Amino acid sequence: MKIIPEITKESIKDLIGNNQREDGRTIDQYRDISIETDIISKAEGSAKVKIGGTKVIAGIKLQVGAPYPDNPNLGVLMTNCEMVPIADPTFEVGPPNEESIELARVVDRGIRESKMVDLEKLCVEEGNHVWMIFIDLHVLDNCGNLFDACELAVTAALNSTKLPTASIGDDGLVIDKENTFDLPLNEKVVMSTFVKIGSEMVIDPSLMEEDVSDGRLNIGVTEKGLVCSMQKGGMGPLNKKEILDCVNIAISKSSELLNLIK
Amino acid sequence: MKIIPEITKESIKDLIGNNQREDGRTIDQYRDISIETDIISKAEGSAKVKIGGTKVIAGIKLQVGAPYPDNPNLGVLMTNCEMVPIADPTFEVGPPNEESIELARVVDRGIRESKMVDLEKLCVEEGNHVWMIFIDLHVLDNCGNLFDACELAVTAALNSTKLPTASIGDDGLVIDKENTFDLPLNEKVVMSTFVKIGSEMVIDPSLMEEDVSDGRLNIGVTEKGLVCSMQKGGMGPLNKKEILDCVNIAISKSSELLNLIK
Amino acid sequence: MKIIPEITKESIKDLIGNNQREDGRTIDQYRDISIETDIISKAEGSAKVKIGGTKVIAGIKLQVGAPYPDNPNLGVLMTNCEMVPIADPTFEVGPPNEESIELARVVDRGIRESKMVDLEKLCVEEGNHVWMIFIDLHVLDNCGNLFDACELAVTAALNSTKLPTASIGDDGLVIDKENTFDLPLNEKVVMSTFVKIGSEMVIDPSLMEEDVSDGRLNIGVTEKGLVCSMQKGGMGPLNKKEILDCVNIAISKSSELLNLIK
Amino acid sequence: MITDGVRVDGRKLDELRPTKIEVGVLERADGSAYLEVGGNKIIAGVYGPRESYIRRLLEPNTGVIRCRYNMAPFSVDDRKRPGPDRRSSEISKITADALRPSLMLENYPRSMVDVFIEVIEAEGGTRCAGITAASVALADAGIPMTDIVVACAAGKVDGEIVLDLSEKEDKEGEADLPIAIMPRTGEVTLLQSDGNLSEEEFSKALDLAIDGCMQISEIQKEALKNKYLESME
Amino acid sequence: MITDGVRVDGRKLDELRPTKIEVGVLERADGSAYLEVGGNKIIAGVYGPRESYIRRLLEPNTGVIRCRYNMAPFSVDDRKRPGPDRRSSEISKITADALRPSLMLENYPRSMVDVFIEVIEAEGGTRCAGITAASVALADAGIPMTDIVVACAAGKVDGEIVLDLSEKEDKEGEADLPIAIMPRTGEVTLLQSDGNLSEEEFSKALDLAIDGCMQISEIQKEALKNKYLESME
Amino acid sequence: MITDGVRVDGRKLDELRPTKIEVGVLERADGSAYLEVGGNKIIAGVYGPRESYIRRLLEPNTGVIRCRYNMAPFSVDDRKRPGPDRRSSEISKITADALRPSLMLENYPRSMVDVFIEVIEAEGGTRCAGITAASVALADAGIPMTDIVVACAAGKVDGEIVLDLSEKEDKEGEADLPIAIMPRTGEVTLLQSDGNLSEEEFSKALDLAIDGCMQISEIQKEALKNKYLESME
Repeated sequence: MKIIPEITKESIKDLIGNNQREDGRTIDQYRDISIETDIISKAEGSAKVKIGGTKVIAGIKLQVGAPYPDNPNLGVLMTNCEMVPIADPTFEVGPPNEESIELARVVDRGIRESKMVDLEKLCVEEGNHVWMIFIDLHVLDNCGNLFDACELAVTAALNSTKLPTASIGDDGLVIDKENTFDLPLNEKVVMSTFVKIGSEMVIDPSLMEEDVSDGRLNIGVTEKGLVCSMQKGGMGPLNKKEILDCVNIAISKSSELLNLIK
Repeated sequence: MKIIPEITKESIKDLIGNNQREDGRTIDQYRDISIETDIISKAEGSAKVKIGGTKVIAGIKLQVGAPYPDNPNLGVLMTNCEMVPIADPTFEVGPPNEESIELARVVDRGIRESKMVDLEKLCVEEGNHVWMIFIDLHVLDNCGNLFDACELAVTAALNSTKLPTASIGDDGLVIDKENTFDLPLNEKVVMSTFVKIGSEMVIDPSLMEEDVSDGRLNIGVTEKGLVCSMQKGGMGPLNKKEILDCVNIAISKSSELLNLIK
Repeated sequence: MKIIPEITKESIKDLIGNNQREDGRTIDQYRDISIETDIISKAEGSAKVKIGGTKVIAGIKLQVGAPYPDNPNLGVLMTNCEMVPIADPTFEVGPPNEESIELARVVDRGIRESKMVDLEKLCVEEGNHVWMIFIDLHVLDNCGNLFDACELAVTAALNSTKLPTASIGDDGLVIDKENTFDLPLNEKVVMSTFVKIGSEMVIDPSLMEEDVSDGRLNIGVTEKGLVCSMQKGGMGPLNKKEILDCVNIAISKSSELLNLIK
Repeated sequence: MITDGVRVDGRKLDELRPTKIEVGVLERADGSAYLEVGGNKIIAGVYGPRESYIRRLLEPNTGVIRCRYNMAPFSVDDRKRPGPDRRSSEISKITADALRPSLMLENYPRSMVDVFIEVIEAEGGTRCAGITAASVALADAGIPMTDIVVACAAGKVDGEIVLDLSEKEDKEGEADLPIAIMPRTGEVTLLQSDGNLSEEEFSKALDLAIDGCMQISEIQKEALKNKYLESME
Repeated sequence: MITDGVRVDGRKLDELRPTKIEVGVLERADGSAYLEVGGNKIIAGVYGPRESYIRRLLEPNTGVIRCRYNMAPFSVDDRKRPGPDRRSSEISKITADALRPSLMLENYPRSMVDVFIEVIEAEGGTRCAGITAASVALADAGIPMTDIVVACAAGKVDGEIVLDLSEKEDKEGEADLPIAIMPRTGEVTLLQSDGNLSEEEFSKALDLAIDGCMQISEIQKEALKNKYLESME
Repeated sequence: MITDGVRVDGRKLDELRPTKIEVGVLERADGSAYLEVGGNKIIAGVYGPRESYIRRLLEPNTGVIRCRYNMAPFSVDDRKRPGPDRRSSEISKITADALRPSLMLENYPRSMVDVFIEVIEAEGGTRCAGITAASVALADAGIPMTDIVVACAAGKVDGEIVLDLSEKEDKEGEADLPIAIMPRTGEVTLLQSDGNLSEEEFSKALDLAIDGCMQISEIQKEALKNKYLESME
């Protein structure tokens, strides 16, 4: 646990009260964002996202496997997130803790609930062979707001993913890695995260802002402007107006974020 | 570990020495017992048992699976016991410890060694498909004598279990959940547990009696009055006479317990 | 961690400086070695090796299983090493730690990289059935130099292993345990381990010598005198001359060790 | 799944499932509650405040809350393997976050309040049911609280915004929005949302879920009052 | 499996398998013993009393015993996966319970005696063999003891009560009753029973198992005497 | 795989793959480096010296180093399951051994230096690449060092001794000899060898690997100099 001096805490809150932030942003402004795709030759899709100093890599690996019995004609999505200890002195070696499970599940629900990936097009042979999409997030540098960075990395990586041609021949499954096509996507998804500091909801929190904040709200928004996933985190409660205002800002920010994904 | 004041310990022992107990029972008397069955709609069999303040639930789930290679025509029984931390301030979160493994294994052996469930009738197709009986115990409130409560809950739950009709059709296994029949049982089993306090063997120990006791003896008895499983636990030794006396009492108590299972 | 008095440490080093050792050996001399094979009737191969007070048992179990997809016609080798706590007061109960993983992997590489076992002859039916060789090491008494004792035990156990006849009949795999033949070996492998004490490289270290040493070098040598595996361990660096000298000694010691395996 | 404003189980769009709460159902736990809502059967038990034996969780200036949401293996259609999984870890975390704002633990430094939620049978909405039961169990344990947290979900089924989704509605519906609130202030202490909703739909669902919470809050208070009256007799 | 009172391996109903005990077979362990009975090969090693590094096991007024029963992967027909399973955890626990009454650890507060039992080859009755070997190893380690605990099983095969079941008899027989006793007082420190027995059969089997224990007890004492005489020379 | 002294990827027998090092690529880590060699992409990060929170690792008279070599699931052809396996545990251990001799931690008793090596993409030789990157990250973190450790492999392919094996050469070749040295003294701090080599071949491969190390050492120094110059500007 990070101990922040009470005086720093107060000064950050005072700034926010005046719609100012330690790094000069306004409360509804993101830090600089950059996205690089196709950075891992061995992955079928990949992206590295920086938001300010925060750096995450998403890699997509594909494999043909058996579908779930209750969805015999749907592809399978799996999201895993490694908060490896290189990224933050407080991250520990070991099995995923509650924080990294929450991160992975919130990012995953954004992808899954929006129906971003067209899972029906990932069926090779009903009941027997479907594409399994392994989404792996590798957090390298935690300078705050991992949620938005991870969601952006996953969306960019999926958007860059090339799917080999799979078919059923006389001898069973045939995978042709020479002939690939774009992973079929219905629509893209991005996420905006807010934290409550004093009485303000602040977008894209820095690490220090996260540390002094009382509550968190993640909002996933689709290309069509629909809210597809939300999660409140942290111990501070939020009132209804704060929630509705954040939803409104997240929807308007979504096009800005979507434009970064070519 | 519970620390009981030396004085309480002495007073419990003194009482027992006079064939009296802290709650007014005689040394060969059970607390009030109640059994409710069919309490979980999603389980094929279930029972909730209370012995005094002790409360456990047993749930039976069925599944068709492959038999063990060395017993290709026998159904499979599996017993698991969760001593979840809601039940006792000393129970801990985590994988089962030695105590809960012992509890599950002693209860399981009572069922298994008595051949209570007619496993031969659980074969659907020799070598390929047999019924697997998952017995799960959920301990909710530990006020002493979990062994007898668990064994009683399992027997009552198995006795209430409805088995769907399974058959092999042209397209393989067919399970008809509409047509069920009673799980085939050879005979029912109950358990009586004794602890040694001072020089007396006391049946159905309360939590406090367990804590001051020196040794434990579990005796499983079948409907026919046969001893089907026994386990000595705890660090105090028992002499031959004590063991034989307990066996005698357990056999006579068994009909009383069996009568509670309708 | 063992704490050795500084004075003992110094006296061991002083001795070594004079090419003497606490137990009277020269620095390139092994302790007494004994090998017993076929000690476990239930294992297809087994050996017990003593080097001085160090005692290890290797057991070989065989099983027909599926080959790795990229090597459809090769048998499979698996090496596991249990540094069970009976062997040393500092060994702990639990999953294998870095030390026992290193030990198992170094021993395994000696066997594997030398191509000692003729894996091609272990194919029963290409792509479907190959022999799997489970090598299990059980360390019983750690008086130093587990590496050489383990490698010797594995080689002796493999050399004593009897393989049942496996064939594909009309109804699939047939295993005939009555007709066995020797496990096909290309050539045998032994290992020599050195530790650096002061400025000397000492072969077959005792436990106390291991504790005062600065670096370790394991050298696996084949019957043909080829170096098949090496591993430097420990925190002290080694210079080139020390390494080359050890290689030279290990090659000349190998025939001495190989002669012990009938 | 909705015909003329009536849902498959016969409920109106804004109607809760039958809900029943019983207080003080366990002897060992310091506080406990049993809750049935629809086919859900939940037992919550509370221990504490007690000395924190997990050093990493201890805080020098306040007590902490630790939650464990756990499903019995027989509580669902396909037997669940015992022990925690990723879903239950996440629910445990957000349950603790949902309950914490109501607790006054400043006078219990270095101590821990343990909340155990056992799902005996699950039929959609167990995380809300668990929070509702746990808050009653905390009150039963005498933990100082500013309010009794209460949880309920709204969602979207067949294009309609409906209250308190059943298992079938949750699986086949378009969206699910479980929330928890502190009814005195209306502040939201848990909020999740899964599935596509327009801004307007979200707002409507949030209002409906708050309504549901307020109704369940009355049932909580009634149950606590009954227990209190009983203990008076 | 029994013809004219003779068992498949040629033994009489009340006859033990050939049994051999060797003391002091390990250098590092403070005490150790090797035991062969029938096809079983067991090594027991003891460390302690030493400072308890496991805080949760430590007791302020006495030393404690910790046992670990472990089967080598190659000790059984089908290779056993290394590491503890539920069966070995239970055997470890009841082995500790079986040995504890003989130990005088009052003068070793906050300390721990570790007993490690390694099953090198298994052929029916390893838990009894392990206890018998472990008690000898405890004596070899110089742990103060009131008695040398000894274990043996009786059982029911083909309707007859027999002594010291082999692997085949254990698998195909009707009942198995492993016990451990302190031979000086005859007190029972381990007792399990699996399989249906009438009250009379149980009583007969218990007597027979006690007889077996008394015979093995002599072999234990002989082995310890030999070691002692050796160390005298 | 070798034709007229030219390897499948066009290199000469004693030629390294293209190698690039960048220093200070992470904000949170106290020191960091990014390394590309052939298709390998490695990030190393260092924290410390900091108070050791793992009591078992703590030493009263010196600081200790702890290494964790970790492959991203997407770094290899077939997705790797996250978390440590036996291979990565061994590499972590020998990496710590390889770096330790260069570190002067005597003034940091009871503290720990953490080295984290993340393999983002793997193409043969990641253990050497990880050590080379980690040593640069240690320098970037300002840890007192006597030298910058550097690692490189030689091996045997098609009967020839070659430098810095690619993934294909490692898989299909006859032997692989990864080493690490401290370039100032030439002392060897890591050495492994897999595959059959004659004494003469081993000696030749060792010399060639040392040559490779010396070349990479220059790239390390250049990268550190650039970072230093940058920070001057």
